[in-house]
Amino acid sequence: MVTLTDIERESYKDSPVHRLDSRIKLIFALAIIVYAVSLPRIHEKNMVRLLAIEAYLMLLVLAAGLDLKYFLIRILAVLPFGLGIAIIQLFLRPSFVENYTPYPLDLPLGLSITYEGLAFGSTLLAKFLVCITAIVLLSSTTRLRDMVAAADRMGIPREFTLLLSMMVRYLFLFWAVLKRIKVAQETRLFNIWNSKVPRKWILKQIGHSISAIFVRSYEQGEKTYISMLCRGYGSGHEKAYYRAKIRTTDILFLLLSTASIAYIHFLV
Amino acid sequence: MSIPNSPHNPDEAAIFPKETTGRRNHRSGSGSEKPGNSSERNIVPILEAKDLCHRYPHLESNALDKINLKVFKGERVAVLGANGAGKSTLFKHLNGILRPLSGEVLVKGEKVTKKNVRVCRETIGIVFQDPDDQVLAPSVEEDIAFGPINMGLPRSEVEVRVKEALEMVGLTGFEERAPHHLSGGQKKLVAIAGILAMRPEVIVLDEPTAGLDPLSSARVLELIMKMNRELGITLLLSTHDVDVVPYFAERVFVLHHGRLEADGTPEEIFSDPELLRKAHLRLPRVAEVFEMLQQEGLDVNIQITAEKARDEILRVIGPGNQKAGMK
Amino acid sequence: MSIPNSPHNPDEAAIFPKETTGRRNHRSGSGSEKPGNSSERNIVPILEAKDLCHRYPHLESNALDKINLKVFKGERVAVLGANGAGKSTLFKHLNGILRPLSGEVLVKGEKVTKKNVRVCRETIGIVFQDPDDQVLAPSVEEDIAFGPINMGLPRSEVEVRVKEALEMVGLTGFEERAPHHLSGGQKKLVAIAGILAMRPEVIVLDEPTAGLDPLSSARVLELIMKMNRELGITLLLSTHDVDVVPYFAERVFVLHHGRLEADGTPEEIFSDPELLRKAHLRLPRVAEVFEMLQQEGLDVNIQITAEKARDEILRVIGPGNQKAGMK
Amino acid sequence: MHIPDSFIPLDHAIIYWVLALPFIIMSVKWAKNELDEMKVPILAALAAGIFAIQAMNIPIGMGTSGHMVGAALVAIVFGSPWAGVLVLTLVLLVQGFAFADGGITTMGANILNMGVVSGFVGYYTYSILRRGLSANIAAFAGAWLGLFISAITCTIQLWLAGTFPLVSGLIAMGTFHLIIGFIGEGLITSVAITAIAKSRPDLLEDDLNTRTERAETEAMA
Repeated sequence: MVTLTDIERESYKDSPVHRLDSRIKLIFALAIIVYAVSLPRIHEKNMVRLLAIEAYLMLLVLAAGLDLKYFLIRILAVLPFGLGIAIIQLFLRPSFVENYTPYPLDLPLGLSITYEGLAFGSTLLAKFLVCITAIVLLSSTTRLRDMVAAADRMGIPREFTLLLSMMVRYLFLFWAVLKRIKVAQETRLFNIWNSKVPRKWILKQIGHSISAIFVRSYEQGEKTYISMLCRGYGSGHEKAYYRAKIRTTDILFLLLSTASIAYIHFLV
Repeated sequence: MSIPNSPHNPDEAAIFPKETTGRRNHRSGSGSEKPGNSSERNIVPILEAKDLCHRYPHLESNALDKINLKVFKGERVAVLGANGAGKSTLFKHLNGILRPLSGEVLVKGEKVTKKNVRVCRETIGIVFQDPDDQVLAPSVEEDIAFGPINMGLPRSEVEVRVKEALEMVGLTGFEERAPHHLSGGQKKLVAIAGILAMRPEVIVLDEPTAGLDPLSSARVLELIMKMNRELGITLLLSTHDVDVVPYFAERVFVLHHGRLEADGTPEEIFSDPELLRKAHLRLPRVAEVFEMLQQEGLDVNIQITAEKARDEILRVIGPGNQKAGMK
Repeated sequence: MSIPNSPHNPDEAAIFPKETTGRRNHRSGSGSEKPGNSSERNIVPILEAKDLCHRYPHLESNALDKINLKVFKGERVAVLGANGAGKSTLFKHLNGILRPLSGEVLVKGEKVTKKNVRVCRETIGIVFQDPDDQVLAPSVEEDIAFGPINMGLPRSEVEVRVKEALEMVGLTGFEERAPHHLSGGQKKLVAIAGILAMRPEVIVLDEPTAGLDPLSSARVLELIMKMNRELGITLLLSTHDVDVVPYFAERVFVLHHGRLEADGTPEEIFSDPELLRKAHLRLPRVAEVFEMLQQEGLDVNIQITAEKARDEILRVIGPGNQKAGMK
Repeated sequence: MHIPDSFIPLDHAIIYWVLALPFIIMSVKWAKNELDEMKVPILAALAAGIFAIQAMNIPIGMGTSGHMVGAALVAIVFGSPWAGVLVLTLVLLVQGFAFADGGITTMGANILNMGVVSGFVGYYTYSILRRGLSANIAAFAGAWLGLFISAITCTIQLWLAGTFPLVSGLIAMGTFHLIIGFIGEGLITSVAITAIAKSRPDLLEDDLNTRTERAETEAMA
């Protein structure tokens, strides 16, 4: 299980990748994802290109000094759903292809595999892998609040980034609350799979804890609002506060990455 | 083993001498006519409540009932009261967060209205009990900058203020930290820094030492004293920790069930155990010993700080007897 | 005005006599060989930790470092320590919520394992610091029934237990009330009732008086004493409020940076101001006066409760001099 | 139901973003202007709370557990589907960028499904049924239907993308969310609404204006 705490721990490490400006990292991750998604659904060069990009990302993972076991767990945590959907493609006939070439293989239940399905399924999986790697790399090397600051500096209105920044602040608070609630429930022998008590009762208790967190977060907002008023909130001067500046290394990284993607796309 | 020092049943002490309260209330209400210790500093109180009443919509009785009080520039005042006595409600009136049912609040002699409420909030900063209610940004520096930015200050000025406030509370180097990585005491200091950066003239602190261990609690109190001493900030602090009051306050308001039951120096307040018990409070631990000694028939005055207690005991023993007690 | 009684800078006190700590630690570790006050009651401790270590994945150092302690049936033990000393972490090991990095926890002589963890949790109940983390149901009775229902008890038995627990904490008549609208002190009582209804043999309370005003705090402490007296429940209570300890505990553990620094009676612990300061704690207010008197060269013993303080002062004054001091 | 990146081709993904954006902008406007600015911090804190709520396992049966989405719950409590849109947008942003749960290019589609569809369907089903039924039954039906319809929308998007066959996809996703939605969304929302009605009845007052008036008399903002 990957928790908020694990993600945070990695993002607090120090490395050349961690030190890159958060805007640069955000743009980089978005560029990689858009590039991967924009590749044609079936193309003979897809695999090579995607695997080359993946290799480039893995190099950055190593440069960032991330815990590889953690990294693998994070990929595996989201992979199954994608893997499942990718595998069923083998047996489907993608609607966007007109002619199918069946794969010479006899399967029970009247199932058959097509070359097109195989190509689409594998591309889907490779694209999926590249996208997750890009995101995990981003979130493991960039603190959440730096991402919010980056969004703000890239022109997202302050009305929205203030919401995001407060959410990030209270995310950790309610994550801790959730953990404490779970511990207190365990102490009183609560277990969602306990067969000695009616399921309906268990569901009711979950509903109670959910409403308790709901009311608590609502009231946290009310109290925070009062304290914000005391600090002049609503004056119309809302701006975000940050100090980081883009340095030459950031520019170099962006140029190098653009060059790498271009090289992979046109020359591989 | 029984727990001594538990406040009496409130019902028992219900027949509280009304006159005493009346007189005490007036000391603050008529501060300008009768020049007291505090009014000498300045004729216009920096903060004043006149017949202030408040009622929450879902409750039957008034949460605040005809509160009259005056706070003068540079004072350190403690508002003592049990949970639910109305301390937090009172504080929310002082900078116009709540609107009075009747009566009024004056800041530097001017009534708080919808028009001047923003200025009032720059004059009077409130530090809330739970720093989680106040520290709303995901990093320390962003949080401290929140107030100054809302005041419309230029960027360079905001940076200066953030730096100064962090220095004042002794958290330089914590700029980048996330609030959830701070201890309770440190979070409290960040909350105070966030208010300090707005450079208010008065800082109101709601239970500043609640939940803190002795070390953090001492640090927060030291900071509060320093703000008063070095920056001349007027301080109003609520607490139910009676032991802390003698070390901090020059003047004490006792609040109970929304009424201001007393207003006086710590010595005056703590020489009246009945008053405190009625307000669901207790004597400071040190004073309790002296109350017991009085009950034994000993001619001692109730002392509230450790130093004064030592001196009083030495006095009672007398210079002659002191030798006898020596090692 | 400076704040006295602030704990020393930890660095200053770092050269703490190691021998003393070692000896103290052993007292608990070797309780069975050396029959002390507590081990006479029962040979097998109801709760024991052997070389217990804990480490949080994101931290460098151990949160608990070779903790050895024994608690015997019927005892009232206070775990004293500053915030972050490891009190809550220790408690989470006592009923198998956390798993030790090394060492073990024994409940009634049996090691806590995955197999017997449910039984352990029925034997050892924990009341957490913030009742809002524990009291989640929309009515008081539903919340108190939570534990007993999870234990798989029949409906009628659950009802009996809810009724009993409410009576014990003095909240009969509150069955239908929404915990959300109760005061902090009342919520705390509901949290305790929720544990009581499971009829544990040991109740562990994390900072039971934190954030409560004097009256609520006294009520909670009275209830804790009553549970010990009337139901024979063994009690383990964490706190950083040193003033409360003498009125409650028979034995005190001092925890600092995850180590058990001392284990002794309140009198023993509080006669060592250096130990407390090293652990970022302080002397009880009353004891502080006596420490000052000692520094004046007076031959007094440090007292920690108001009653004993009175007696000690009367003793020093002497029966002859007492008359001189009379009114 | 979180559609990951690459499951929808880029051109489709952009269309869903274009469709979702006005809803996001409207929801921020709603929070800031429609009633009062008090909504801004409350929605931010609530988004954090919903994030924690979504991490609570709900036993569905046969060893599987699900979790709640919560858009309908938020919309019902605030008396406006915009609240559901805004809170879910915030939650999905964090899930997408921090956990790689749901994609970046597909986030527009996810916001449409989980925020807009389940918020609007949930809220309006609730408010129509509320006229004749008790709050907890209306909430149950609203939350259930909201989730079900959003699963259907999701299936259609995947079908349009060519990643899913329509009929068997509808059958699979439909039945799955019919069951999960019954317990995980419907029942839990209904219990939560009943519990909230007991601890904070004022949050569920039908007339939003009385709530605003009260807030105004209390604060001199």
